[in-house]
Amino acid sequence: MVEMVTAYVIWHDFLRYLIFYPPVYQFIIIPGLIAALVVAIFIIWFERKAAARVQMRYGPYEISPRTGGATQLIADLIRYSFQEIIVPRTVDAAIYFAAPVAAVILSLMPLNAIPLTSNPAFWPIPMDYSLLVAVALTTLSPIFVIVMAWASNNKFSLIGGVRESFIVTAYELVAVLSMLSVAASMSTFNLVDIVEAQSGGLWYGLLNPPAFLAAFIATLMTTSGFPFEIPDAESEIVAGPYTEYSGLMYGLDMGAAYIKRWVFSVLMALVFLGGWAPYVPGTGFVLGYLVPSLIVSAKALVIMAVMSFLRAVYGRYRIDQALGVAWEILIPLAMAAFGVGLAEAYFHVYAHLGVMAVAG
Amino acid sequence: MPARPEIREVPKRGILGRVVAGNLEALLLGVKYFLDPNRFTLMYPHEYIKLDTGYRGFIVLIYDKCIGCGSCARICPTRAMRMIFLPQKEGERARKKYPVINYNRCVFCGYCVDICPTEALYHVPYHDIVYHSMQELVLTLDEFQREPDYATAREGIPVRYVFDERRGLVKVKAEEKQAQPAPAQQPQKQAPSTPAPAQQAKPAAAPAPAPSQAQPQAQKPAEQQAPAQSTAPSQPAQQPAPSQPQAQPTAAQRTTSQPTQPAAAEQPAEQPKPAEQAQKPERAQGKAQHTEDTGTQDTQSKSQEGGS
Amino acid sequence: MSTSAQGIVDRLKSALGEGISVEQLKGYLELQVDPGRLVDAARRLKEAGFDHVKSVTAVDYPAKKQIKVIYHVSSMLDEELARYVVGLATYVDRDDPVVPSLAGVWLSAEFQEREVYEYFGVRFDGHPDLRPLLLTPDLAAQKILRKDFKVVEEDDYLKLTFEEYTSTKRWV
Amino acid sequence: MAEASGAVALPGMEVRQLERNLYEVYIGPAHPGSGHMRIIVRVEGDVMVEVDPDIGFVHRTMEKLSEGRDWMKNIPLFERMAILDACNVTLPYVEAVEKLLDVDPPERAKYLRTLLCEINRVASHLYGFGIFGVFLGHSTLYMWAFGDREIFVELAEKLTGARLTHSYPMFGGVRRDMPDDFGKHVRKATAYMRRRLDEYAKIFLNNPNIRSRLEGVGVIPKGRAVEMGLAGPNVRASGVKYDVRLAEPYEAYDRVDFEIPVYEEGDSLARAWQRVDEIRQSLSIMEQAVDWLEKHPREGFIHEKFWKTAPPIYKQVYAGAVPYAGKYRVKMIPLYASLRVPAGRSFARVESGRGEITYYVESDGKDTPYRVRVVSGSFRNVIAFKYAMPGHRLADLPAIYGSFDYFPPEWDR
Repeated sequence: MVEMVTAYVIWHDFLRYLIFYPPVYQFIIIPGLIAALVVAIFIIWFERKAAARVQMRYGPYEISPRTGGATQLIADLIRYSFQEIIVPRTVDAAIYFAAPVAAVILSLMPLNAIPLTSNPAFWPIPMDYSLLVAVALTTLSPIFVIVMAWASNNKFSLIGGVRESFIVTAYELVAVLSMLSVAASMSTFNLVDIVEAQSGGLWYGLLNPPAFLAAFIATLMTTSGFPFEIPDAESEIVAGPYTEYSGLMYGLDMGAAYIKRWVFSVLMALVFLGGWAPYVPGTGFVLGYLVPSLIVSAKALVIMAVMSFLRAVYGRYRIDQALGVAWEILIPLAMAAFGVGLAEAYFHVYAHLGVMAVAG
Repeated sequence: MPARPEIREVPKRGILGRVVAGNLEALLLGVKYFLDPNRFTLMYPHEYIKLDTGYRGFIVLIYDKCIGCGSCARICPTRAMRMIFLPQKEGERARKKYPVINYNRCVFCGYCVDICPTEALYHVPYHDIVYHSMQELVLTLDEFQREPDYATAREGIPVRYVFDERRGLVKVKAEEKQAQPAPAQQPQKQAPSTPAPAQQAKPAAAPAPAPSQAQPQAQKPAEQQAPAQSTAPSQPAQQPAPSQPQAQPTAAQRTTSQPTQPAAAEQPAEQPKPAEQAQKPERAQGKAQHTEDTGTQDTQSKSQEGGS
Repeated sequence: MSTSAQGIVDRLKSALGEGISVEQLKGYLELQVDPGRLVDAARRLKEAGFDHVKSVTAVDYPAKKQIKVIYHVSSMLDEELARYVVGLATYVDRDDPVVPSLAGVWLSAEFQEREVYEYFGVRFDGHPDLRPLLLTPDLAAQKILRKDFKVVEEDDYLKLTFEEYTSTKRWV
Repeated sequence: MAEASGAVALPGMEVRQLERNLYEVYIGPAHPGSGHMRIIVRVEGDVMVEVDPDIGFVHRTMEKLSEGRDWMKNIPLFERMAILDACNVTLPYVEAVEKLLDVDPPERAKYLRTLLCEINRVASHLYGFGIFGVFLGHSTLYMWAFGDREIFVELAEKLTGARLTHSYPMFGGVRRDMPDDFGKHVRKATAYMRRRLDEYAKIFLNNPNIRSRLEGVGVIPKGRAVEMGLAGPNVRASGVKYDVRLAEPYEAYDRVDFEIPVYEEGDSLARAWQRVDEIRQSLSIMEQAVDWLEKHPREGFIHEKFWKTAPPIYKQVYAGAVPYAGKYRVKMIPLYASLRVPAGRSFARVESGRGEITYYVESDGKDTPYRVRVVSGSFRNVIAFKYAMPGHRLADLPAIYGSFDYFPPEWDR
């Protein structure tokens, strides 16, 4: 019997296959663009307020005294979007416009490989090698920051671009090693299994702290968090790769940095803080998908808040010192973390919990 | 007893001590100040610092006491104060000259106030006055005698900073000096010239722009009796009692008794007003107009109407 | 224990050899040397312990058609000499002033000689890179610190009448 | 324009061939990390090969202006060289002229000048720390330093009636006496500041991040420092025991007990620590000066030569009888407006916040000076850019620059 093509059916299919189809939904709504935008706004506001409290001042206040200047960020957003975009004549225009957009898209890519529920209906891609895919995708966006630097044909941005390329060599290995140490201890690349292994209350972050610390510092280095704010150090090289950008383009660049930090935080929340640990996702959209993703987002928000608080405490490293910290301290730390992961696998720490069937 | 050189060296730290202890100390200090912030920011338009009399703010001329010696114009380092000759009147040997000030150039160094042999110039303890154009910063002789209108005092909360061991500076609400002129000693014809509500100590706060030079004269005696006895006089604008006991009443009559033909020699400010009043820029126009028509009535009614 | 000013004068005389007139002024001792023997006197002073230049000054005397260049030197390392400042002065003709540069002897004189060059036009030969330091080249060409570069000063009185001033408020 | 090596010369661009394969970076006047000066840095890779400070963007030719002004009017003029250190900057000028007038200010005026000079020194060091913090990206130190500086600016305002440009010293004395409760304020401020200095050390100097940026960076050995003729903390951090307050004590410095901190490492960290210790010494000098001032009577503190010619109203104003004029204010004698200084040449030097500032004053008996030559502490430190910076990395430039406690208006004059 031919089904009646009614408005309801179209609306239902439209919702199911376009809006709530996991890859699209994850990319656009919950951990994706909209959530990242809301989080970026909250984090910037929190960063300015926290730094203000430490620094004997009030932070954004005058725009809405009762809510402590919260609407300041919306005002900034509007300002960025309506500001005039000045394009210098000596700029290689085509790439100049493409690079920031590419940087934003690529920094969002890893979200496709991140599961937010154990309910298979809501997995964006088959989850067997999701950890590997997520970590691999996080390495793409720095390339476009360097392209931005080259396209804007300005001395300061060239220096900024070169520094970005140095920093990439420093943190890539550390990020990958610390993230993959969990695969060693749980002998699986499936993020869902990793989260379920930790649902017994034994978070991997507590069990393998060196890995958590190495991943945390690596995230700071990727998104030029405060001790490592080297590519766009304003007191040395004005704004680094972003010097020639203005208006919405500059907003896009800043957005790319915050989105990258948000994606890393979500990944770390899943791997180290047990994802949706205490809550067992049910079936259906709200219980099975919305609630666990909010829990993961909350944990990621905590990690980002700690990262942005460091602005009030730290200065800025020199590029060679940052590389020194990465190579001399972080890589051995990450190796140690990997060793701890192997030790856990050897002693069947997680397997002993009877949750995980030993592979092979 | 005098200075002794003292050799010191930078405090050393072991490798582990530096990395772990240093980071921890810095982070803990940051968290400590995050939880208990020590902030003494002045929320400027909502609060303003009520400075005491010694502050070198705007400068005001007391017309009667100025003897036109010109030493203030000669000492002014930035040529912000210069002398201007008043038009020669019959029955006068030499033309009289008085200082006028240009606040575009004034650096508030206070040399003119310090050098004036008859204390004819005094500082008003506020400096944050808003003008609409550079032109208004150049004051005529008439404007120079009036205290600038301190708009911040009308809606801001007066605040004072007090030193403190733990917090450095602490904001304290400056206590409101009730300068209610005691009517008893007040010369009977002079009702309290500033309106009763929100009695601001400074005459400048009188909402209506005080009419010309006579008003500050009349204004001052109102305050002068009340705080005479307090040692640190908080009101900046007072007439020193000893030097001119009888100045106020005669000044007041003079404006009332000769409203039409130019006043006597010592009132030249009165006489040039009709000339200047015509060309004054529009904003001041209303003011001059206002003072002109009320100038003839008794000062008391003038202040009442002025107090609207 | 502190040697008196006279002690310093004797040390100077012994260091600089024959008849150098040492004049005790308010705050510093002045030595007069003609330009030819400037570098030699400077080198001797340096050996005597005066190890840095505090200020290089030039004074223009249009009447005598001369420019006087003074090097105020003193010592940082020697406690005794640190209490006194010695002015090594030399007179140079006003129209084409050339002074041997002491940047070779005291490195600290280099920047200040550039400054004297741009203000007075005194050429220091032997100076590493004699360029104007503070002023733009075209302003430096006018040698502004010489007495013949006049700066117009205002006087105490306004040139307007009372009516003109109160109406136009021009600050002339 | 030579189109050498394929350089594309767009209209308005200047292409010139560099002799060596160096990368020229203009850290120009409008750069967040340069203040009002341009530093032309030739960089090979990340290492600076040549540094040429191009200064003069805030130059006001004060020496020419001073020749057109009366003696008294030059005090507010010279104050504009470093308004955050106003007393230290104008004091040598006043002393040089007093030497020509051969007038010695009374004891109380000397102590008052010492007190204000030390308040200014602490305020100027805190300003230097603030800028140092911004250069290293440490915004907390910037806010803390400028916040705590507010206390000393408030002290100066209570003492002199103006926050920064107090033009307090005058030929023969000072312009105001101390208010009644000033001693209490000073003791509270110094107690607060001592506690804060330890916190500065915790979050900045001992912070491993900052320490690695400063230790061993911009090392100036003792001999090199003296040869370049540097001034102030930059010299004392390289092991040179030189301070004008030690070599030629002026005002009340020979009656006040304090130490001159000297470090020997000569790197940026030693310069920072040297300033912290100098602030501690200044705090103790302030307390000693205030103790002395409170114990001794408020007798006249303008030289008798100027005071005895004063009419009665001057005494009234000083006693506070003129209500609207604030107490203890000293009126100037009209003679000051047309003071004539006897002909002569004099030289005076004072230890300002950034080093030794020297004045050479020459008078030919008229009422305007014939020649005034000023060399400020910062001006003598500029040469260190050219000789101490090459060899470091480009990222070290702000670290060394901040440790010199730069202040362009002071070295441009």
